[in-house]
Amino acid sequence: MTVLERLALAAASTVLALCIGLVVVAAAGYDPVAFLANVFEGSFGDASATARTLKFTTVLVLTGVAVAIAFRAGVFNIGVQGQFVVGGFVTVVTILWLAPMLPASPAAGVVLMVLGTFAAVVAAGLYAALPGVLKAYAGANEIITTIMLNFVATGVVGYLVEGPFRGEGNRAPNTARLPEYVSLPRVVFENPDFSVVGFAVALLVVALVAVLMVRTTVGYDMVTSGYQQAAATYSGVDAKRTIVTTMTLSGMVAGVAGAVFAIMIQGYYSDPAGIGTYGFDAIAVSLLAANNPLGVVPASLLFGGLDSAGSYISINSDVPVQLIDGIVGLVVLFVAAPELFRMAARRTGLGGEER
Amino acid sequence: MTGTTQPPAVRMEGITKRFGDVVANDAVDFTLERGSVHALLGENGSGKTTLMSVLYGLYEKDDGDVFVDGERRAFDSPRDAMDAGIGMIHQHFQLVEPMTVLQNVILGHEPTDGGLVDESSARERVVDICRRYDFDVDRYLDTPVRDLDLGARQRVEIVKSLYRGADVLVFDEPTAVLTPQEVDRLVDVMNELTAAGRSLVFITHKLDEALAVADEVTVLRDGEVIGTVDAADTTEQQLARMMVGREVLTERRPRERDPGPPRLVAEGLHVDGDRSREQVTDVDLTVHEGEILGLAGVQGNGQTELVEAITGQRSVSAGRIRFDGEDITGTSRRRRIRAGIAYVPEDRQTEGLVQEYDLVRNALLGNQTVGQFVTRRFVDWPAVRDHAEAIVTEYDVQPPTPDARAGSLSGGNQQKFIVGREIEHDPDVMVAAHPTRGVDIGSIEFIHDRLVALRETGLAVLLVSSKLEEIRALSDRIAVMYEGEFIDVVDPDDVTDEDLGLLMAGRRLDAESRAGSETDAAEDEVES
Amino acid sequence: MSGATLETGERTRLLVGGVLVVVAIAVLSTTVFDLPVADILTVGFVERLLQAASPIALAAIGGLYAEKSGVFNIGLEGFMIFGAVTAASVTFLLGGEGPNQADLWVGILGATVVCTLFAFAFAVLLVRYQANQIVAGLAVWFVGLGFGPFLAVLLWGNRNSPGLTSMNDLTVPVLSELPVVGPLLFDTSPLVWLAALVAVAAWVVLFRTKYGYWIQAAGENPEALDTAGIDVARVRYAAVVFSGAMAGLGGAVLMAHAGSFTGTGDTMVNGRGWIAIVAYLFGNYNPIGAAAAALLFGGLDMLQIQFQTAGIELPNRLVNLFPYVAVVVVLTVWGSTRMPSAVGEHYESEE
Amino acid sequence: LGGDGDGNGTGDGNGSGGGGGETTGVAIVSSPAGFDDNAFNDLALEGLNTAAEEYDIEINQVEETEQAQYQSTQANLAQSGDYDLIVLVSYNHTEALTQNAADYSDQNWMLINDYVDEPNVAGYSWANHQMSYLAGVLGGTLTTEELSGGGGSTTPDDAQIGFVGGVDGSLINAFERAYVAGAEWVNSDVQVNVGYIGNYTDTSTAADIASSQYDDGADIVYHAAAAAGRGVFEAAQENDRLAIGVDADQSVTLSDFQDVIVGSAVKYINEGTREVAAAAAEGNFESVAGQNTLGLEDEAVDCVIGQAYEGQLPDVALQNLEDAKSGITNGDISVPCTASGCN
Ligand SMILES: Nc1ncnc2c1ncn2[C@@H]1O[C@H](COP(=O)(O)OP(=O)(O)OP(=O)(O)O)[C@@H](O)[C@H]1O
Ligand SMILES: Nc1ncnc2c1ncn2[C@@H]1O[C@H](COP(=O)(O)OP(=O)(O)OP(=O)(O)O)[C@@H](O)[C@H]1O
Ligand SMILES: [Mg+2]
Ligand SMILES: [Mg+2]
Repeated sequence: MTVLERLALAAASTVLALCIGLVVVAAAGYDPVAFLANVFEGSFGDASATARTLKFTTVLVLTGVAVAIAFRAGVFNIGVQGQFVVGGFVTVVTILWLAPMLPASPAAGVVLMVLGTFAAVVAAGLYAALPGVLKAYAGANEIITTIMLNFVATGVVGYLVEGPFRGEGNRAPNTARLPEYVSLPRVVFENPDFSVVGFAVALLVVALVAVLMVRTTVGYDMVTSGYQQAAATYSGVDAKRTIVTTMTLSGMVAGVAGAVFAIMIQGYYSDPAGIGTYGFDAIAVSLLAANNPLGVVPASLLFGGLDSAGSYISINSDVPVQLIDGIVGLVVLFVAAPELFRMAARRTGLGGEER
Repeated sequence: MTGTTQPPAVRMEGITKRFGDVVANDAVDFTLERGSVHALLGENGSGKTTLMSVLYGLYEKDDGDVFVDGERRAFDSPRDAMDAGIGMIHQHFQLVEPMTVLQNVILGHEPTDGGLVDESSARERVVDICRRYDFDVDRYLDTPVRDLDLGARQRVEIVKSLYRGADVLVFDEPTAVLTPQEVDRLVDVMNELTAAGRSLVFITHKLDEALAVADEVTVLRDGEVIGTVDAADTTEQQLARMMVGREVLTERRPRERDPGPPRLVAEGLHVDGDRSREQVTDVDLTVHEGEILGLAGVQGNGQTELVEAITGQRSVSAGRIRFDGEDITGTSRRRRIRAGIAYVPEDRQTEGLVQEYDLVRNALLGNQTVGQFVTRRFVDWPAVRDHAEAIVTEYDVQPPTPDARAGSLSGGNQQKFIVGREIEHDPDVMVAAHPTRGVDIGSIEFIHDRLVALRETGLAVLLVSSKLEEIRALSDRIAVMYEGEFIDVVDPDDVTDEDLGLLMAGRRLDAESRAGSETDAAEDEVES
Repeated sequence: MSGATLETGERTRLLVGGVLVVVAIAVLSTTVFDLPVADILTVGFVERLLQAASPIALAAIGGLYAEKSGVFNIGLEGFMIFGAVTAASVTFLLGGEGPNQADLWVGILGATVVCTLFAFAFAVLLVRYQANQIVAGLAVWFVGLGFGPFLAVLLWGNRNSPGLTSMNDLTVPVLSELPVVGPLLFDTSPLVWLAALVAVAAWVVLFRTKYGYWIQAAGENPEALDTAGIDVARVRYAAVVFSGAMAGLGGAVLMAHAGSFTGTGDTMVNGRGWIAIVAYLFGNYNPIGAAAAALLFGGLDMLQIQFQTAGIELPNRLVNLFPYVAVVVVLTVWGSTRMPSAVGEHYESEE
Repeated sequence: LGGDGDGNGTGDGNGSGGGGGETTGVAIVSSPAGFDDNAFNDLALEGLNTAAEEYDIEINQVEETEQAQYQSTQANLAQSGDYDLIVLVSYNHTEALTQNAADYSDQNWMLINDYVDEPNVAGYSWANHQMSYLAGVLGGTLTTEELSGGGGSTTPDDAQIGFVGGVDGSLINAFERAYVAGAEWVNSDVQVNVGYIGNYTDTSTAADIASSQYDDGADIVYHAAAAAGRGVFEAAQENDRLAIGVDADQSVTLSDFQDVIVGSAVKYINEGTREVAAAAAEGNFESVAGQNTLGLEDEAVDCVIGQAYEGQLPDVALQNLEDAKSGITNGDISVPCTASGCN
């Protein structure tokens, strides 16, 4: 599928899902025109909406790339959500632990963020390596183990946030807040929970992963394993090690996602049961992007925009938020079926070549 | 056009089938007389499979007519074709591996009793068929297909077609994966079938088989019919000329220099197969510099496992492997590649090439650690591309562009690319498993030339093949494997084909050696 | 026995292993915490276990059929949500806030029918339009999480339904008087029986009828089925539609046992669809095995509750994770499951 | 952006408010549990609606279930300048509000269940522990009383009751500990089964836990599990036992279960939000700003008798409740835990 086709697909899916959504909106007695206007205003209507969209996009890009790495290599890491949670939690805990050892200064902030992110990368990488090892050396189906480990991560981190790691004097099950100076600078956008630096980090990770996949033998070995395991083995790739490597890399990127979420968006850590399903949404993002790290960026922008519109609509309209969740679900559903649009295009003579 | 009173079993007229720009069949005429065997010959990609797939309702033809028993028919699906009495034994078997033989045979035509599948009446019918044509399939009806070897699977396919009441049977390269003994059995089966009034189409690359079995032979080239001849009135040379437009001979290629010191040595090797059953038992093997060691044997007697052990894809349960004196028993596949052991794999589709990659990316397969293409783990794609272009040109891969997707190439062209890539790898040892399987004659000759050239430059070559003439033509020594052991190592000049056949069947030559005697080898193949 | 029941030995080992784990944990903890086993393994415990397992078993059997035919339906959770909400809606529309048992049965039936229709649309996307199965399945989950509660809001102005009615136990006279077995089998929800019946029927169909053969072939080697003259797409349609219907039924059963629909948070389905997937993988694609695995998970969950009731002080959030950890451990220790080889691959027969 | 909501009175220009410039804008942001929880989100909203009957108030109901978004949601609402009061349900908002209360110092906030030390914040907490203690007193008394008025009955010969909580964390632990203490105050031999669901939505699991406790001999089960608590009532009906509701008088809000709900531990969150909304409408937010913990003294929490059991309960139960209340208010009884949880 060409890039152009992918873009067309994303657009068509969104439009179709929105149309269905509008029908439902109208049928339920709300104003569809106002709803549609809200979708656009809420995603890119003004600087604040754009920042909100980019905030969601940043996290989705990272989790999306994490998924893409694994899927590309034929390993179904459905556990990005859990790795993301582990990463974010470890970031906060690490920074809180190290902060007293350094003088409070912006420079220390940078050091702490780097160390926190590094800890997240290690922790989430290890957490992802576990199902990798289990798959490689014990044959445990990674789809199941990673789904299970999502529950485990949420439960354990939830327990830790509630108990041992609850910030002092906190009524809510939250960790303590990160020190004031541990935050990304606000440039261009004023929003407290979005920084262009975070977005840049996400893009940097994309670039690194793209280079890794296309330019290096590690990437070649992984992608080859994904396409055809037997051929990879034939060419000297150690299948088991590659599974572990893949899962680890995927988890490491999920860890970065967790760190960015913790530092840029939240500034502390809370019960992960209430944290968005970025790791699941990432699967849709990655597949829309054909598991191509570069494609993840525009795909995330689409889903980030929808999420952002959702937030906006919940503030500025009476339409129940569940409806927006449902519409996002529909977008995902249609994105999953490009053939639907290809056939439609062919039938209406709009193009789309025979396969 | 025909003078017979009976209409032909099948008559195809002006069949045209295109895949995009490729014209796979170009106004092909083809007639299959009742009770006869009609061989279909042609180089790789000449359109044989396509033509038969049209007949079987798998492909929709772009033009032309199909007549069965004189009636004009159009099959939308294999089911239609089947109902009209046409069965096809595919090049790639259409079997469901985890299901039993019986379930596979009756799939889609299950007799039922009160809603449930009536396995006992199905069993009766299948046993009946097996008895009639003297198949051994009835002995393993309850074995899952995945536990069968290729020969047995093929017989299951045949029984399946017969069970469905096929009157016309299309065999697509049935002998490509069979041992000489199995080929003999297949020929017997075909004779039984025609004797019972069935009509057969026999696609093959092997001219002698075509002449031995067929009544008529049709040769295709580039999707067009070159001609149809009576088998009785023609020769191999003539057919070969029709196929490629020149004469081809497989003649003995004795070496021109003496072999050097041993390069690849295995001592007391024991290797387990997939189901952790020992498949290689106490094998000693030495391949010298400047020598081709041929490895003959009925498929499933441990050749695959031995080769995989040597190339580093399978671990060894006991014994040593040495390369230039160095113990490489425990080293990884990658280290062995780097050490210079090249390998043309048995299964080009799943091992030798990544189907979804273009040839550029396939050119890097196995070369991931070669300094020419990779510096500190970074791939130099332009260099890889140059390399792929060189292979494509040198080895006459069609289409002649490295940008073609590997999966879009015909089998023979895939094989040429793999052979080219492995040879260009500049190896010290070449392990070639069935390097010419499914390859057209012109390419066979080319590949043979290359292997011989490798030997002459001092490489140690281990050649595994189920084609006896190939083994005999190329090998300096022939090791025959039987039930995981080297039953004998012989000089090709000292043995006849019959001798080799006997060895492969497990008879030692010093025992009574009567060619063509009954063997019990086949009975053991099921369990492997 | 049928050769199509794959690696029978392995599967049996897996299940026996699982059951042993549960029993071992139960016995071990009762000794560690010095509690009489009888306090933990009560009749009520088994009764609840059966009820808890029924919806999971139904959804698992559905998912198993889809996957056996080569289509991975990870949208079970979504279908269960739809099943639960439509069962509640239909029951409510028929009987208002005081529906009777007949209304509830019609509700369950209605939910199954509606989910059958949804599943058909889903199957069209998957089979005809070759949708990516993982994404489409996740999408069904998202759509269910969104539109399920949305429907409730439209109907009741609230994501939770009002109290409707729950399924009455089916009491067989005389037999229900039997000790232990009586209350378990002859004084229990008819839906438990329904689930058991479905499991057995699904096993027979899959391994003893031609449709079952076709489903297996469609998932292992669709080309073989196609060349045998069976329309692979139709087989897959049937299997996917069945999976949606069963998951919907499972959701409806869940609702019928609870007596109302809860649509806040992750809804009342709350991950049971995911557990259903694990259940059939655990049961190695055998309907009976899947049902047994559902019992296992129901058992783990209820065991955990029994522990709490018995006053064993454990950090509940961690204890709740036990089934998930158990899955990982058992999968690791007792080996792997083999997916049908053509799962996720689209098949297009040349026309 | 326009004038950052300089107090009340300037809620102009935005759409519907045709009737003069007097309209008071109030936004309420849900907790992660969302509205329709039959618990504090709904109750908080109800109080605003009550206030709206009296004053010219326009309510914007914002549901946001992801805690990480509260910072931007709050900020967006504050930035819009449309609201004289923003009500934040649950302590999940605390961290975000710590930032925003200072950043938007002209905006008035109400935070339910927690407090942020800024002049523009009204923090309201309810003494969950006190009402749970009373629930414990009710349960502890009734378990040894002959009672079979409605749908359920007790076994007077043994003193055993149950508790079903939502998420096992300090918030709900406070309910549990106080409940147990209340029961033990009545009867030191009482045995209390305790179970946690792990969330606030899974009715089935709630029912299973309650059934398990009834099986074990508990007569009366008190729940603190928001929407999932309905499962406890189902189980009570199924097992012919009794239950105690939470937050609101659930024999009214879930009248189907009147027959088994002997009582409910109630807190008048709606009173609190009504009060603050009214203050906002009247322009004297200062009167409610600061930390407000509402308990028995303020008649903000209570344990009420279920609709079907009014006048049906033995006198001793009512007497014990009265004694406990006065004991708590005059300090004779010290209830474990505080409104903010246990430590
Ligand atoms: N499904 C297909 N899609 C596109 N091209 C095809 C397809 N099947 C065959 N072709 C092309 O049609 C031509 C004829 O192929 P076919 O498989 O009939 O050759 P063949 O004579 O059977 O060759 P071989 O001896 O290698 O089996 C080839 O160029 C092949 O690449
Ligand atoms: N660095 C490179 N230099 C030259 N050719 C390259 C390079 N990297 C990849 N190619 C070739 O470019 C093409 C695209 O490669 P790439 O890895 O970007 O695939 P892709 O777009 O991700 O493909 P798909 O999505 O189909 O997997 C292939 O033909 C590959 O062989
Ligand atoms: Mg062919
Ligand atoms: Mg009692």
